[in-house]
Amino acid sequence: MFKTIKDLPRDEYLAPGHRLCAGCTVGTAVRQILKASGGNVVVVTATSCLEVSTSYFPQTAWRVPWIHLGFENSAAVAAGIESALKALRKKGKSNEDFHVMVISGDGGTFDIGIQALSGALERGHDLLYICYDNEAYMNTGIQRSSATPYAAATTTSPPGARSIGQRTHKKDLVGIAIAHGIPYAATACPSYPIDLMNKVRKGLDVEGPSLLHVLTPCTTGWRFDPSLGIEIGRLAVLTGLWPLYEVDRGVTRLTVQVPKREPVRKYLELQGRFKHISENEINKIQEIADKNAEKFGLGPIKE
Amino acid sequence: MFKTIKDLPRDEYLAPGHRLCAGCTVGTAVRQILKASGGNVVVVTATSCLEVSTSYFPQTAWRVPWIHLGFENSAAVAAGIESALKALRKKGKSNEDFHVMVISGDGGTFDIGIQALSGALERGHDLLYICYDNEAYMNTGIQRSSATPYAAATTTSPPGARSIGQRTHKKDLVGIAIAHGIPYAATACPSYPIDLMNKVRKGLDVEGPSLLHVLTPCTTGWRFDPSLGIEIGRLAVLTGLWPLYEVDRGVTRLTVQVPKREPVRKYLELQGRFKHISENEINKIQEIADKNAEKFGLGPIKE
Amino acid sequence: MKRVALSGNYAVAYAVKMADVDVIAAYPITPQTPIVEKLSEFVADGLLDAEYINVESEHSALSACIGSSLTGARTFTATSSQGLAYMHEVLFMASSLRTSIVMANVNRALSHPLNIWNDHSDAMAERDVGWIQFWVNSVQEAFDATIQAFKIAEEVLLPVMINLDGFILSHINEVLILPDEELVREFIPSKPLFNRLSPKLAYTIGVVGPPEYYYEMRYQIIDAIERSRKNINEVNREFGELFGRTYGNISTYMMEDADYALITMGAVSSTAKIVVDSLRKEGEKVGLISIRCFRPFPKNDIIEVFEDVKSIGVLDRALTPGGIGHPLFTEIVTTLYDSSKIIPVQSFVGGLGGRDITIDDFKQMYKIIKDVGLSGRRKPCIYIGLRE
Amino acid sequence: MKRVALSGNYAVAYAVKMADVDVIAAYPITPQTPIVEKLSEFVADGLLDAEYINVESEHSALSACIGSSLTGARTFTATSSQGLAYMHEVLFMASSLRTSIVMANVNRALSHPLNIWNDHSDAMAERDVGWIQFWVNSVQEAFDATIQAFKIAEEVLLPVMINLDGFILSHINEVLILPDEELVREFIPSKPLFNRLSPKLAYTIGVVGPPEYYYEMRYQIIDAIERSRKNINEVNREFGELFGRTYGNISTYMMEDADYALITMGAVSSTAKIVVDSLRKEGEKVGLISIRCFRPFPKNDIIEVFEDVKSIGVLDRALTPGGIGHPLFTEIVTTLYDSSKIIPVQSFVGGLGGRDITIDDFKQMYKIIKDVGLSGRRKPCIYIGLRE
Amino acid sequence: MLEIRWHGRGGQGVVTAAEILATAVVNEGKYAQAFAAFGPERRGAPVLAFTRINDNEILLRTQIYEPDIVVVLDKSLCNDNGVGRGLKKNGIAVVNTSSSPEVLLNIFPNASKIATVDATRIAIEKLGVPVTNTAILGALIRATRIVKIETIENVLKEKFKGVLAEKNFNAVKEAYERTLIFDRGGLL
Amino acid sequence: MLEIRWHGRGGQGVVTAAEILATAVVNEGKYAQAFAAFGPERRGAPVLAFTRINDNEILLRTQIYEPDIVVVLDKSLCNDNGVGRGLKKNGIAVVNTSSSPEVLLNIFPNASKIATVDATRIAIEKLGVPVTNTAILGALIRATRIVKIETIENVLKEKFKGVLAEKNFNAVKEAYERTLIFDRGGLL
Amino acid sequence: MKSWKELPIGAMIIEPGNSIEYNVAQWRVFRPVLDKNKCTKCGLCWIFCPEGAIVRNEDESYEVNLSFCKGCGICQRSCNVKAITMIKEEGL
Amino acid sequence: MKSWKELPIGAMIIEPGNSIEYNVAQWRVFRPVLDKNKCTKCGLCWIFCPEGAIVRNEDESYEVNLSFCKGCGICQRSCNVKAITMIKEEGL
Ligand SMILES: Cc1ncc(C[n+]2csc(CCOP(=O)(O)OP(=O)(O)O)c2C)c(N)n1
Ligand SMILES: Cc1ncc(C[n+]2csc(CCOP(=O)(O)OP(=O)(O)O)c2C)c(N)n1
Ligand code: SF4
Ligand code: SF4
Ligand code: SF4
Ligand code: SF4
Ligand code: SF4
Ligand code: SF4
Ligand SMILES: [Mg+2]
Ligand SMILES: [Mg+2]
Repeated sequence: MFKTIKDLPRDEYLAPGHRLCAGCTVGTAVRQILKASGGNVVVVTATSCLEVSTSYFPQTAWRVPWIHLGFENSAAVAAGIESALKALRKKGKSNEDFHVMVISGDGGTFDIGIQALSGALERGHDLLYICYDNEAYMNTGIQRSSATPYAAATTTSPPGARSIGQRTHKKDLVGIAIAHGIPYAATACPSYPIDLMNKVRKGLDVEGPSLLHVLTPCTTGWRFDPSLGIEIGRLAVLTGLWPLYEVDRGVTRLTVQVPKREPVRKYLELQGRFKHISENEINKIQEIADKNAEKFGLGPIKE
Repeated sequence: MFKTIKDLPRDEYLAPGHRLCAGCTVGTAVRQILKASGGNVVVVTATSCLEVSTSYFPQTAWRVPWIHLGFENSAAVAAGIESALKALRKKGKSNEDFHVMVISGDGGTFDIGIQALSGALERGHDLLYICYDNEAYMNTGIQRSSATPYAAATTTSPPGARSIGQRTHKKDLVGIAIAHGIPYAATACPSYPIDLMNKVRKGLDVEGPSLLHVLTPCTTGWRFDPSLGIEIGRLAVLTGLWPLYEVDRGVTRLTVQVPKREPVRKYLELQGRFKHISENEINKIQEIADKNAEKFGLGPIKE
Repeated sequence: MKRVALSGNYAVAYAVKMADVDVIAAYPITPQTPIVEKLSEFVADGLLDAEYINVESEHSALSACIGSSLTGARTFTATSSQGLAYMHEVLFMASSLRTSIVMANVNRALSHPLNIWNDHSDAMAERDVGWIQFWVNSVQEAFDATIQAFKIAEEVLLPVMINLDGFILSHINEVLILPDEELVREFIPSKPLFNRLSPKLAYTIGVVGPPEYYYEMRYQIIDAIERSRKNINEVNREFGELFGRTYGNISTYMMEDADYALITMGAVSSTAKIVVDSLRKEGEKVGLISIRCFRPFPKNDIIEVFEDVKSIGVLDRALTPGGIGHPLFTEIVTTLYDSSKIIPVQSFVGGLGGRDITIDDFKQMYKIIKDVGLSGRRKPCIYIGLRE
Repeated sequence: MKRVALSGNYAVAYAVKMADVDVIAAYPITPQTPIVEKLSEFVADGLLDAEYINVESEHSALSACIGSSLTGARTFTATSSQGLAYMHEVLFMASSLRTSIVMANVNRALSHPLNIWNDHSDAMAERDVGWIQFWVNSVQEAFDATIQAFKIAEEVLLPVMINLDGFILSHINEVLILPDEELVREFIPSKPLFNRLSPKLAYTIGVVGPPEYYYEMRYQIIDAIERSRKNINEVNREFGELFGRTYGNISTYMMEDADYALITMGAVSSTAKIVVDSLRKEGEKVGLISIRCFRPFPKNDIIEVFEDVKSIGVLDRALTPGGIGHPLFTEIVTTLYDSSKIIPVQSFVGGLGGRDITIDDFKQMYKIIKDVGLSGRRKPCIYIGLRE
Repeated sequence: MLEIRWHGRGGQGVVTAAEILATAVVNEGKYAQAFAAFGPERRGAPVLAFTRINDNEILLRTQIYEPDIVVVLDKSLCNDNGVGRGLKKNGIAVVNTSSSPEVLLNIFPNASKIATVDATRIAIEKLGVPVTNTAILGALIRATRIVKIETIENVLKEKFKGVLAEKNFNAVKEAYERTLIFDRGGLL
Repeated sequence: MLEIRWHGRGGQGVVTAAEILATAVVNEGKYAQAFAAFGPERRGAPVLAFTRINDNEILLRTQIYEPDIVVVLDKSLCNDNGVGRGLKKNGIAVVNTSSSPEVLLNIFPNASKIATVDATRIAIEKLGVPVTNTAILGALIRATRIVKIETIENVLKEKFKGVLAEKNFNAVKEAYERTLIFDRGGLL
Repeated sequence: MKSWKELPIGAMIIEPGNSIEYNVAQWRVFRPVLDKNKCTKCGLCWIFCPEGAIVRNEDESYEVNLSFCKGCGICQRSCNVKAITMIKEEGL
Repeated sequence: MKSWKELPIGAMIIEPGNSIEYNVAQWRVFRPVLDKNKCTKCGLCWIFCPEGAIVRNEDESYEVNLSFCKGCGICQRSCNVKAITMIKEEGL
C-alpha cells in the first residue's frame, strides 16, 4: 500500500507530449493509475479525449501496450485480451503475464459502452475497468452524457428559456457495477492520489472484475481556469458531491472522510457550466450532497 | 387494484393461435399483462420466442398495436414512440393517448438490449419495460444468457468433463434498474396472476420509467412436462429462488410472503436442465435461496 | 429571405428547425455534432418545439427514430462515420418498415486508423440499405436538400439520407440564402404523419416474413425506390417554383461538348470546376459530372450526358478492398454497360481521410483521362496523392 | 480419415476444433447457432482446450476477437445476418488492425421482415470491409475452407470470412471426409501468433491517423488483400498435397465449350449443375461458374473462362435497392469491362429469404440467357420466382 | 434417388430420425442428405424433415416436393391432410399407428405400399418414454430395405451413449418385427 | 480572391474571428468562406483558421496553402516559425504583440506589410478578459480595409447579446486606432 | 398467395388477432375435457391457460375452445377440484 | 513523410512514448518557475502535473522540464509553500 507521496514510484508510463488540454486532470489521473500499475499492464481505451490525445500518429504517449478499437467496446476488447492470455498460458503457448485494464471516458462507459461493460462484469473476466469521468463527451465538444450532473450546461443540454441545463441525474456507475456482484468497485479522484493509487492496486490484485470511477475535472468542458482542476476535484470531494469510497466484497467503506463539508455553492461557482443556475437548482444540488453525506457518513456542512 | 380472479377483465388482447410451444408460460404472462393494461397500449418486443410466435406473417396474435425492430433495441424504439406521442400531443397535432410498454425476453434485456434499456431508464421516458425471463435464449434453441441461473445446462453452458453447466450467477436486473433511480421496479410470475397484474398497473400508472421482471418457466428449455409451467413458477417463488417484491420509490416490499419455504431440490428435480448437477451445486443453489430469504424476509424452510 | 454566412451543419439545423420537426434522436460525433448542438439550442430556447432524445448510441438513435416516425412524428437524426456504421443493421429496418426519417450524414472516414476527416467510405458502405441518398456540393444545397428530403420521405415512405462532406462542407461558413420560414412551411406543411402505431388500428409491425412472403416484401422496397424518381423530380420542380432554385439528379459542368469527363460526388466537385475552367481556357474540352442523387442511381441522366464523351474518369473517395473496382467506378461502368456504350473509364481514388484533393490533383486526373481517351487504354486504378 | 454424415455447421465446428483454436467469442443466432453449440460442447467436454467467451452481443464478439487475435491467440467467431450487420463497424477494424480472425458467416436474410432463411444480403452488404471472403458449396467445402482460412489469415494478417448458406448447407447432413487431426495440425500447426499487445513491446494500436497518414494506412489493406491472392493459391496447393483435394477461386462446370454461362455463389450452384447436365443432354452448350473466393475478387479466373461465351447470366441473392445493379451483377459487368470483352450479361435475382430456387427456375434462367445470347439484347433484372 | 419426408412434432426428434437414416446410408457407402423444413420449431407443432438417398453424390439442394416415401411419427398428424401431399405415384407411407394400414388408404391415395406400426407402444415398452423416432425407423426399413438393420445399430451406438443405444435398437428391431405392410395387392 | 490564415490557440476563438470576418464580407454583398484547420483542438494548442474572400461565388474547396494574409492572435505563437509559412510574396501579416512591426520582418520574409497591435492589452481594457479574437479584427481591417468597420459592428451585434457586442466593438475600434503598420517602405 | 403489390407495405399485418385462423388444434396430443358439474368457477384454468383457449362465459362458467387448445395440460393441473381431465387425441 | 510501404502495419506506433518529440512547450502562455530554496520536496506538484513535466530527481528534489510543460499552472496551485510562480511567456 502506498502511504505517502514519497512512496510513489518514479516511473512514468504516460509520456509527456500527449495532447490533452493544458490543465487536463485526465493526464494527472492516468499518470497516477499507470504508476500504481507498475507498468505490467495492457491498457484498452475507448474513443475519447484520452485516446485522441495520446495516440496521434506518428506519436504515442503510451509506454505500456495500449489499444483503442472503438467507442462502445473497450470492455469487450479487454475481455478478449484477458481470455487470450488465459488460454495461451493454460495451453503452455505463452509465459507472458500481465494485467488487463480499461481506461475509458464516461461516455464510453455510461452510455455507448455500458453493454460491453455489463457483459464483461457479468462473465467475471479478471480485469480492472477504470472510467475517468469528466462528466460529458468532451472529445466531441462537451455534449451531455448520462454522467453529466444535474443542471450542468453542455452543448446538448444547454440552458435556455425552456431548459435548466441537464435535466437528469448522474447515473450511479458504482451502484450498477456492484449490482453485477463484482468483488471490488470504488470511486476516486486524482486530487487524492494516494487514495486513487491504492484503489488501482486493489482493483488489479483482486481476482475477477473490478471497477474504478474516477472524477477528472475538465478545464474546457466545465469552464474553469486550467490551473484549477485539482482544486475543483478536491472541492467535489469536500462538498460531498464526490464521496470517496469503495465496495470491497460487499462491504462499503468511506476511504476519505470529510469532517466538515464545504457547501456545494463553492464548487459550482468556480465552473462556467453552472453559471446559469438558479438558487433552486443550487439547493437541489446541495440536497444531492447531503444525501451522499447521509449515505456514506460524511460530516456536516461547515458553517 | 385487482383482488380476485373474478376482478380480472374478460378481454383478451393476445389472440389464440400464436405459435408459442404448447405449455409456454410466456403466453400466460402476456395474456395477464395485456389484460392488466386494458388494451390502450403500444407494445414493443425484441426478437425472441414471443416475437416469432406472435407475428408470423400473415398472422398476428396481437390485438394491440405492436412493433418489433430487432434484438437489441426494444427500449430505444419505445423511447421513440413515447417521445413522438409527447411531441405530437404537446404541439396539438394528435389527441391520441396511450401507454408504451416493452415486453422482451431476458436475452434482449440482460445482454444485447441492456444498453438501450439503461439509456431509456436514465432519460426518464414514461414507459413500462417488462422482461419476461425464461432464463436463456430460447428462440435460438436454449443458449445461456446472463439470466441463466447458476449450474443450469444450456447448449452454450453444457455440463461436461470440464463444466458444471452455467458458471456464472444470474444478473440482478431489478437491482440494476433500481440503481438507475427509477421510481418503480418489481419481480413477478404468472403463477401469481393477481400480483403480476397489479404490478403491471402500478408500472403503467407511475410517471417515468418502470420495470417488471417476470419469471416465465419454459417447458422446452428447462425441460419439463408442458403441463408443469405454472407449478414450476410457483415453486420458484415457494423455494425463495424467485421472491416476489417491488421497489416503489425507494421502498422495497415483499408482495407475496412465503411462510414456509420449499427446499430448492424440489424445484430443481422437476427440470431437465438441472439433471446433471451434484449435491454441491444443489447446496450452492439452496444458499442463493437462503440469501434471498434473508434479504426479503421470507420464512424458513419447511421441514 | 436572408443572405447569410452559415456552415453546412448549421444550414442543416436551420432547415430542420424550419421543417418544424417533432422528434430528434441523435448522438454526437465529429464532424456532425454542430447540427445536434444547434438543434439542442433551438429546443432549449423554445425556438423549435420538438422532443430531443439524448440517446445513448447511434443504434438507439435510429431505433428511436423508427419508433417515432411510425407514430406519425416528423423525425430527424444526424450522424457520421462510426455512428453510421453502428446503425448499419437498423438502416435496413428504417427503409423496410417504410419510415420517413430524414438523416444528415456528415461524411467522414472509417476506422482504422481513427480519422475524423472527410471521405465517403461511411455512406458508400451503406449503398444497399434502401435509403434515398443525396450528396450535396454546397451549404446552400445542404439546406435545400434537407427541406426537400422531408417532402420526399413523407411522400414515398422511404427514409432519406443527406450526405455532406465533413469539415469541407460541414464546418465551412459560406453564403446561404435562408428562405422565410413561412415559405418552407408552405412547401412542407407541418402536419402529423400517419400513425401506424395507434391503438385504433392495432397493426402488427416488424413481422416474421417466411420464405413464402419475404421476397415480395423486399421487392416492395425496390419498387418504392424506383418509383421515388418521379417524386424526387416533382418535389424538385415544386421547390424551384417556390424558391427559385432547382437541382437535377446530377449536376453537370461544361458537358455540352465535352470530350473528357470526370465524375465526382460531394464538395470537391466545386474545386474541380475551377480546373475545368482553366483547362477550357487552354482549349481542352473537359467537363464535370457530380452526382447529387446517388440512390436511386440516376442512370438515365448520366447516360444522356455521356453521349459524345471520349473518356471518363471516376473519382472514388471510398474503397472496396479486394473488389473488382471501387464503389462509384463500378456503378459507372455498369451504367455504361447498361447503355451499351463503350467509353474507356479510368478509376481514381483520392481524398481519403481528409487528404486534400488539390487543383494539381485534378489537373493530373484530367490529363490522364485525356490520355486514356486518346489511347483508348485505361490503367488500373490510380491512387491520386498516395505516397508510394 | 473418416467418411461421415455431418451438417455444414458441425463441419465448421470440427474444423475449428482440429485447428486447436485458442479463443472463441461468439453470439448465438439462427442458423449459425449449432456451430457455437458444438464448440461449447467440445470445450465443456475437454475435447478442445479453448476459452469460450459468452459475449453479450456480436459487436462485442468481434471486438473481443480482435483483442484476442492481437494478443496472439488463434481466434474464431461465427455469426449470421443481423449479427453480421451488428458487427459492421467492427468488421472494418478487424481488417485494418490486421488480425487473423476466422469467422463463419451462415448466410441469412436481413430484416425486415425478419427472416431466418437463406440469402446473401448479410455478407454482400459487407463487401467493402477488407476481409477475405470464401463462399462454399458443400459441407466438405465448409470444412476445408475453414482449415485453409486459419492458414491464410495467419499468413496474410487479414481476417477471413467463410460464408455458408443458412439451412441449405448449415443444417444439411451430408457426406464429409473428416481428415485425421494430426494431418490438420501438420497443415496448420498449433502455435501462438505474434503477440502485438505484449508489455515487452508496448506498441500503441488503433491510433489516430491524421490526413497525412490515413490514406497510406488504408492503402496497405488494398495491398494486403491483393497480395493475398498468392497466399490463397499456395495454401490451396499445399492443402491439395496433404488432403488430396484442391479448390480454385472459382469452380466451373462444363465451361470448356460453353456458349451460355450462369454465375452463382453458394450452395445453389450444386442444383444448377443438375440443370446443366440435363440441358447438355438436350444439346445445349451451357455451363456454370461458381465463385468460391469472392474477396479478393477472382477477376482473372473469371475472364479466362469467359473466353468464348456468348452470353452470361448472373444470379444475385442480395439486393441493392435503387442501385445501378445488384451486387454480383455489378462486379461481373465490371470484370467484363476490365477485360474489354463485350458479352451480354443478364441480371437475375432469386432465392431471397429462403425462397427455394428450383430446377425449373434454373431452366428458365438458362433459357433467358440463351435468348439474350442469340438476340444480343438483355432485359432489365429478372426476379425469378417473384409473385408479380 | 430416393426422397423421404418425415412428419412429426416439435420435440419428438423427427430430425434426428432423418439424420440417423442418412448416416446409415452414408455408412453403407452411399450418399445421403438429411435436413429439416426450417422454421421456428415449437414444442407440439407439426414439423417436417427430409432424407435424400442416392448411389452417387447428391447435387440437388432444393426442397423435396414429391417424396417417394412419407413417414409419420405421430398418427394424430394424419388428421391434417398434409401428410399425403405430393407423395409420388407408387410411393410408400410409413405411419405410427395401432390401426391397420388399410385405414390409411385415402390419406395416401398415391401410395402403393402402406406400413404401420404402433411405435408409441413399442417406445414405451423399450425406452420407457413415448419417443417414437427410433422405433419408426424399424418400420421404415422393413417396408423399404433402404439400409441394413445392423447399420442402424452401429449408428445408434455412435449417437447414443451406453444402454440408451441398446434400448433404442431394441425398439428398432421390435418395430421391424411388428410392422404391418399393405400394398395395393393386399396385406403382405 | 483573398486568402487569410489565422493563427491562435485552442480556446481563444480564432475560428470565431475568421467567421465574423466572413459574415461581414457576405453582408457587404461579396462571397466568403471561413473554416478551421480541422483536428482535435485542445485548449492551449496552436490552431489555424482560414477565410477566403471573393467578389464572386467561391468554388475552391482545398486548404489554403499560400495565404495572402496571416493573422496571429497570440504573439507567443511566433516562436514557432510556422506562422510565416507559405505567405505569398507581398503578403500581409497582422500580429497581436506589443512590439513594433519591424521586429517581425524575418518571421515574415515575404510580407510587404506587417501590422501589429497589442490586442491583449486592448481586450483586457475593453472586455476585461484577454480574449483577443475581436480586437485583432480591428487591426486586420486597418491593415487591409477588407470590410467596413461598421459592417463588423453589425455582425457583432448579431453574434453577441447586448453589452457584449458593444464591448467587443469597442475593442475592434480601439485596435483599429492603435495598429502600427510597417511596409517595406517603412512604418506607415 | 399474394403478389408483392397486394401485400401491405412495411412488413405489417393489418388484421389484429387474425392468428385465430391458424390451426393450433393440430398440435394437440391430449385434449382437456372440462366437467361443468365439478367446476367451481374459480377461473384458475382460465387465467393460466397460455392460449386463451378457456372461455369465461357471461354466466361466469368456463369451457374449453378446442380450436385454440394445444393440449398442454396446464389447465388440468391448475384445477384444484380436478374438473378437467386430459384425454388422448386419436389420429384417424 | 513515409510512403505506405514504410508505415508500420495495422495502425500501430511501435516506439513507446515517442510523444516526447511532440512540442507542447509551444502551447504555453505561462511558464512555471520553481524556487528550489522554497521547495519542501513535498512532491505534490510532481504528482498533480498532468504532463509529467515535473521531474523528481534522484535526490528527491524537483524541477520543471519546460519542454514538456504546457503552462497550466496546476503545479503552482498545488504548492503549499508557493515555491512555484507562473511567468508570462513572451513571443519574440
Ligand atoms: C460509434 C461512435 N459514436 C460516436 C463517436 C464520436 N465520439 C468519439 S469520442 C466521443 C465522446 C467521448 O466521451 P467520453 O467517453 O466521455 O470521453 P471524453 O472525450 O469526455 O474524455 C464521441 C461522442 C464515435 N467515435 N463512435
Ligand atoms: C443482433 C442479433 N443477434 C442475434 C439474434 C438471434 N436471436 C434472435 S432471438 C434470440 C434469443 C432471444 O432470447 P431472449 O431474449 O431470452 O428471448 P427468448 O427467445 O428466450 O424468449 C437470439 C439470440 C438476432 N436476432 N439479432
Ligand atoms: S476537453 Fe477536458 S477532458 Fe478533454 S483533454 Fe481537454 S481538459 Fe481534458
Ligand atoms: S421455447 Fe420456451 S419460452 Fe420459447 S415458446 Fe417454447 S416454451 Fe415458450
Ligand atoms: S390444455 Fe393447455 S391450451 Fe388447452 S385449454 Fe388447457 S391450458 Fe389451455
Ligand atoms: S380451474 Fe377447475 S374449477 Fe376452476 S374454473 Fe377451471 S375447471 Fe373450473
Ligand atoms: S504548469 Fe502545468 S504542465 Fe507545467 S509543470 Fe506545472 S503542472 Fe505541469
Ligand atoms: S509542490 Fe512546492 S514544495 Fe512541493 S515539491 Fe513542488 S515545488 Fe516543492
Ligand atoms: Mg467524458
Ligand atoms: Mg429468454
